[in-house]
Amino acid sequence: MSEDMTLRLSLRQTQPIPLHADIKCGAGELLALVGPSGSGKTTILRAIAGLTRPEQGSIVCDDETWFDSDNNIHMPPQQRRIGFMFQDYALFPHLCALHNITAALGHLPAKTRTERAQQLMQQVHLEGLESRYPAQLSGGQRQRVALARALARDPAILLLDEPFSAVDQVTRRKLQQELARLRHSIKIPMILVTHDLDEASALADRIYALHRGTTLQDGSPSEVANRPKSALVARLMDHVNIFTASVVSHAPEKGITIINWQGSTLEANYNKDFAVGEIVNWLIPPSHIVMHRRDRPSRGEHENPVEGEIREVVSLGETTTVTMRIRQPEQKPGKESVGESGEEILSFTVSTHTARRNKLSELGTVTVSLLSEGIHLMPKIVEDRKF
Amino acid sequence: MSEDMTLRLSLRQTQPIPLHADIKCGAGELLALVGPSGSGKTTILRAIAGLTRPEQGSIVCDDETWFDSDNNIHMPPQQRRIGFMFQDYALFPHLCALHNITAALGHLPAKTRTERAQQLMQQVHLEGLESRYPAQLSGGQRQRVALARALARDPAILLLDEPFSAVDQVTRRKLQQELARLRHSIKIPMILVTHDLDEASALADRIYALHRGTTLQDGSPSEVANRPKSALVARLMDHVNIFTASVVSHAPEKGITIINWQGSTLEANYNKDFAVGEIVNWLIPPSHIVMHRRDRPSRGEHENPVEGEIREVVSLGETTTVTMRIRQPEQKPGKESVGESGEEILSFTVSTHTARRNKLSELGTVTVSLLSEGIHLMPKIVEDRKF
Amino acid sequence: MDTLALELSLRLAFWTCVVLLPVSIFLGRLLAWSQFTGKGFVEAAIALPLVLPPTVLGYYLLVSMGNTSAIGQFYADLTGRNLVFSFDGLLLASIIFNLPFAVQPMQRAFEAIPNNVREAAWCCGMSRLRALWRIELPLAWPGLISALALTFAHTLGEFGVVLMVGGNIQGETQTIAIAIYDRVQAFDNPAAGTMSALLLVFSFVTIGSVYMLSHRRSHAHV
Amino acid sequence: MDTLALELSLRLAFWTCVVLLPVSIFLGRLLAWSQFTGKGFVEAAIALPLVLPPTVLGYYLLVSMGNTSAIGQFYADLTGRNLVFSFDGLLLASIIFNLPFAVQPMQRAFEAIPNNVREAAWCCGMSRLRALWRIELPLAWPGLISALALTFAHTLGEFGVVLMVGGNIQGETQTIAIAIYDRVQAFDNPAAGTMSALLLVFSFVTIGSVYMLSHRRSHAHV
Amino acid sequence: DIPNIAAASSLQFALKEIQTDFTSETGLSLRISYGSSGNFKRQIEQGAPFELFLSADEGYVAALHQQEQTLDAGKIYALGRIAIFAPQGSPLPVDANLEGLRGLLEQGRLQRFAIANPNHAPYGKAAQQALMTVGLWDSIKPRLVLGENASQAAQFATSGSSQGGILPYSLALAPAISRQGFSRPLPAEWHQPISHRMVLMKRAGDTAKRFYQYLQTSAAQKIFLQYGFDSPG
Ligand SMILES: Nc1ncnc2c1ncn2[C@@H]1O[C@H](COP(=O)(O)OP(=O)(O)OP(=O)(O)O)[C@@H](O)[C@H]1O
Ligand SMILES: Nc1ncnc2c1ncn2[C@@H]1O[C@H](COP(=O)(O)OP(=O)(O)OP(=O)(O)O)[C@@H](O)[C@H]1O
Ligand SMILES: [Mg+2]
Ligand SMILES: [Mg+2]
Repeated sequence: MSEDMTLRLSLRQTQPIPLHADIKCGAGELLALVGPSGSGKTTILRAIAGLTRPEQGSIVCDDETWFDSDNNIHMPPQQRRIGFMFQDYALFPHLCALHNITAALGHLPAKTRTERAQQLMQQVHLEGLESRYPAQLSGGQRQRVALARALARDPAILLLDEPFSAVDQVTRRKLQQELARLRHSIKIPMILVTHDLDEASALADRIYALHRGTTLQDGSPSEVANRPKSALVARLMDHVNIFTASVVSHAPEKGITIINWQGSTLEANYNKDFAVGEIVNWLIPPSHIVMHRRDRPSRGEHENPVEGEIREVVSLGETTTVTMRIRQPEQKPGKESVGESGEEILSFTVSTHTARRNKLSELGTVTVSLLSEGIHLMPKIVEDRKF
Repeated sequence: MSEDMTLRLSLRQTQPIPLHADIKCGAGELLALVGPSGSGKTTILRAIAGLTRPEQGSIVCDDETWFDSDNNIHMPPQQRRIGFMFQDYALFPHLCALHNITAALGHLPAKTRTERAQQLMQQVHLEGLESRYPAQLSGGQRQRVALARALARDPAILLLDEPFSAVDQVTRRKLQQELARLRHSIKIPMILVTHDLDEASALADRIYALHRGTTLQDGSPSEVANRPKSALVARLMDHVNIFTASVVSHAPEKGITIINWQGSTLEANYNKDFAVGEIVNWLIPPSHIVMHRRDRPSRGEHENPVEGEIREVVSLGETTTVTMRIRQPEQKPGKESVGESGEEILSFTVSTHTARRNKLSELGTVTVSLLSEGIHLMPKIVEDRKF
Repeated sequence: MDTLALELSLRLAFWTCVVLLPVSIFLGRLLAWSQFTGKGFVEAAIALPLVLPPTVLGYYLLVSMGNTSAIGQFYADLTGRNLVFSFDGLLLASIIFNLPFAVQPMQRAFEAIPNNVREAAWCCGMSRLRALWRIELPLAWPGLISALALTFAHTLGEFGVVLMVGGNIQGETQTIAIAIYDRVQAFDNPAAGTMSALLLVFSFVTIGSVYMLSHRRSHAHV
Repeated sequence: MDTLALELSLRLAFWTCVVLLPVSIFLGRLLAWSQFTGKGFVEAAIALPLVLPPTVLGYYLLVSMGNTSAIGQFYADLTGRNLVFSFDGLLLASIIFNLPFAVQPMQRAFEAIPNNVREAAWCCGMSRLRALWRIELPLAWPGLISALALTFAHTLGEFGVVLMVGGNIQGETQTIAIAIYDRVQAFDNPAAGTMSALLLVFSFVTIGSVYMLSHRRSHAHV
Repeated sequence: DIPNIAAASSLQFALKEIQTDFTSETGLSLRISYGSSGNFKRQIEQGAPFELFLSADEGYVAALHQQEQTLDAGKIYALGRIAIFAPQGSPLPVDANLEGLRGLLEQGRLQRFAIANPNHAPYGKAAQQALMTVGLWDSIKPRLVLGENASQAAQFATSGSSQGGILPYSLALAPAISRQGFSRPLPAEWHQPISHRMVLMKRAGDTAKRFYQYLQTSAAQKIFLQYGFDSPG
């Protein structure tokens, strides 16, 4: 966040697509833009590339002003030295795969272009398909040509709009590794749009959470994932265990804040931002829920034990997701019910073999500990229906 | 696999795209086609839809012959009553979202079309965008219009080519639930192409693994995932722990086959298909690798203990992937090295909090048990470089 | 202004467009989407009416449509009327020499429709006719407008063929182009100038309005 | 066969195409990609040369390009030659009346290029000129071929304007169309027939070959 | 130098022969463009490079003379005649009194009859005057097809789609047309004389002037006569 900052963007727009985005991306930094479908990720990349002209704001790259509405600067895309991979590929239909790539190699001497393009084809694992036209390629193959073309230009900034969405997991992993390697070899800002949160976490230094054109939060993947600023971000980050509670007391010396959730008292991560008595949202990632084994005691059982009935056990490969309904200690009739449905559902995962050995598939009761270091408090928001 | 079978397909082709596919899909069955990018998934769907005419074979749906090369039958797509969602959406650019959907509602009386289309828009969570043209929608929104359009036709068979690849995880989960619900309400064969193996496992009754146009294996998701017929399928199913060993002996009474791997003797799942002395491939899913805890003994330690050095610990959200290099008991110089690189790498996952509590981030040694019920033997194949 | 001649010209242009529309849609689609050897020569053949001087083309049409010709006889047997020196003959000639202007833009327009959009139409269960009507034609719209505008303008202005086949009969085959030509030949410059100016203004407004409307229509989805 | 006249026609057609190519690319792109009020009327204006009978258009061109006119004077001052009754004058006239045939197909062809493909070209760092040359023109290829074929054919066949502006001077302004017309007027039917047939065959082969080559070129990526 | 000469298209058959004779006699070449006299007048006004103008209508020459484009007022070199023509197989009897035409008209069997456009073509004007003289103009008017010029009228007449027409006698005599039907010249008194006047332009060179003289020789006049023109005065 200082001198070596290479891309600095601030956009405001109301029409046709609302934007309220502030983004910084340093050289060698890989930033992931995540947000629901239609939240403006592509629009932001297009603004950086110079393909749309936002109403207001500025885009500065490497001390060069690309866009500045106040001074009426709008550099055309040709001069911006961007490598842009389009979400819908936008390959040149009349050029074969190889020439689609050489088309972006204008900065190299003509002789070396073919060689470099071939090298890029290899990098995206498309050797042998050099002379195919886009219409003769499969979806994933086209996507990789588009990726190679974006990398080709020797860009000052790399913009990738869902670069791996159409390839199989094996290829995807290889391409992600290529990208990770690239990051260390060329020190430019990289912005990646992705719907795959694991991918974002694995690849990105920083995540920007976007909603309706507004950058809600940015930070390291684990920060955004585990300490979202609001339930909205939490939802974006795929959190399922989001609840409402009231603050009971703070115990800064122990690093905890006590909250009351449906009559149970829970120890949460200390957070002084919320006053005693305030209604807050809180979340717990499934990774911070420890199941009590039935056969023997387990560590951490003293932390926030919660009992409930198993509702569903779903095994997906190596992990098993368990959904439980919380048994509430007592239902005080006079007290306002803070839960939405009055019935709180908690989800957590265990490894499939643990599930198997604990015979979790049988319905029944289960006790879990909610590790207090995973309980994160957020301001209570009004439910946003249009998600 | 009997009378109620609704789609039955057998295709052979050499040019331009090789095909050697046999697929059956019953009414109400949801089948997932998985395979690497460029393996012919789209081509097979196009053949079913009647958009390409394969060299040889037949496609029979509901006792109606759609294609039969021997009898020169090739029903045009209009008559096939398919709901086809194109991988690249293929929306009608001159029609708004709503009319894109009503375009496929020709079978309904004109009056009810708008209502039904609106209902479908809601089903794919696009309320409010009815009057937008495709060019005014984001990538994921377009994809959902395409999905709604495919569902609109009241089809006899549903063909979905990567229907959720461009939407965020939250929306994707909702759409997957819609699809699962649909499956129970309309009893037609459904074929889903997906790169997301979790999605395939979660949604599909059966998985067809495809490679270079050839259906390599089909079966229930767990069967294909855990008992692949070959290393090729194993690789497709994202297995990383694939090794080579020789069969030492069979012990049918104990349900095990003993194999020799790099000098270690391992107990594997019993498999009489391989003769003693035969060189085989074997795999173990990360879920069947149990890490020995450092602080106290753990169950299953007697099973195939293997020691190694930790190479890498990568935390991705709730799960942490550990890569270890196997310490080989002795390197016999005269003996042919069956491993590719001479160095065997084993990957397994633990929950992130386990990793944290075991301080796995420090490099060092670790001992794991390879649960014998997870060790699956397959015929040895010659390495296929072009993956 | 010779309103009789103008009316005739408009009638001719209108019917030429009406007849050429389906013909050029049919031929344009065929040429756009089927591949056969020698296709280029079929396209060239359609352009050939342009190559001959209009009067010469008209002369050959006159001879081949004349009362003694097979076509002329056939027509006379069918309708009891003569083909040459009649509106019907004019129309036939007009259709022939406007063919290239109608077919070429249509063909290009159909070629520009992405394959997968057509396929999607079939997969939506649309019959070929419905797909044509709801998908292909709206997408080929700009080409269709081009075809009609060129045909319309060219029919108004053409006089070589029309004079030859029609014989310049007032009220029957004297189009506005012939009328203006006559005025010019008779050194009646004021009349010629007025008629030309009016024709130009009229065409400008008509064609311009058609283009404007068609833009409005296609704007939405660009 | 009047080789002198044929050669002249070919020269005229060639140069018309050469001059109209950049003009129609420029105008076609402009009209395809810029939106301004009244655009439809600009398009209509381009079609106007078609509306007037060629001889009348020729007459007005003759007057406005004649030696006493501003244009004629300017040209004479510049080159010391007359514009009318010269090849240069023919060429200018030919360019004007072929404008609609060249611009319309080009405009449609440019309109058919997907927006994101053009954007991708810019994002590949191509200058506008390079994008035009490597991306836009190859994609607009069918329209370009249509434009050239129509212009070529129409120049060969047009004689009204050419006769008026050129004056039918053998070896200088007598094109093949005028020569055939002369033969027909002189009732020299055998000569007219031979010349027409040869011209048709020649055009058929030329235009057909151009189409065939252009198909081969665009086949690959369809 | 080879002079450019503009000549009315109705002259082309006669002039070809005269040109051949002239060239063989003098060894001088000419370049003759045939076309409509009116167009030539217009083009000359705009500076067309013609040195000699052989018009079928003396009015154009007079106009050019007034504009001082010409050397002098020019000379009448021939008088045009018109003829009735009927193609083979036509029910129209050909006679110099136009009785056959009248009969056919009265029987209502005349469908189409071709003349050149009387509004601007000199032979068309003459045909109109002739038809008026015999009182057929009003009744034949709805049956007329009008050629842009005399040649086109002849094309209509020979195409078989019209039953006949009134053509320049010079055309009717031309082998290509006479072969296809029958013709008879109409009395010259039925119409005003079709005076063909020629004139030298100011830029005229020696060859043009010699040809101008040559056209007035008896040898040339004889050829005009053969081709159906009358000699001036
Ligand atoms: N031309 C337009 N007019 C009006 N709204 C538009 C237009 N283009 C896009 N939008 C809207 O703007 C919003 C942002 O679109 P954008 O393409 O940036 O979304 P995105 O975040 O990339 O979504 P996805 O993940 O689905 O690709 C969407 O809601 C879309 O419907
Ligand atoms: N017209 C063609 N000519 C030759 N080969 C083609 C043609 N079209 C596709 N192919 C090839 O056929 C193979 C199968 O293509 P297909 O689109 O069916 O793959 P896919 O399994 O759908 O891949 P993806 O997951 O990337 O969409 C690909 O390797 C592709 O390159
Ligand atoms: Mg997007
Ligand atoms: Mg595919």
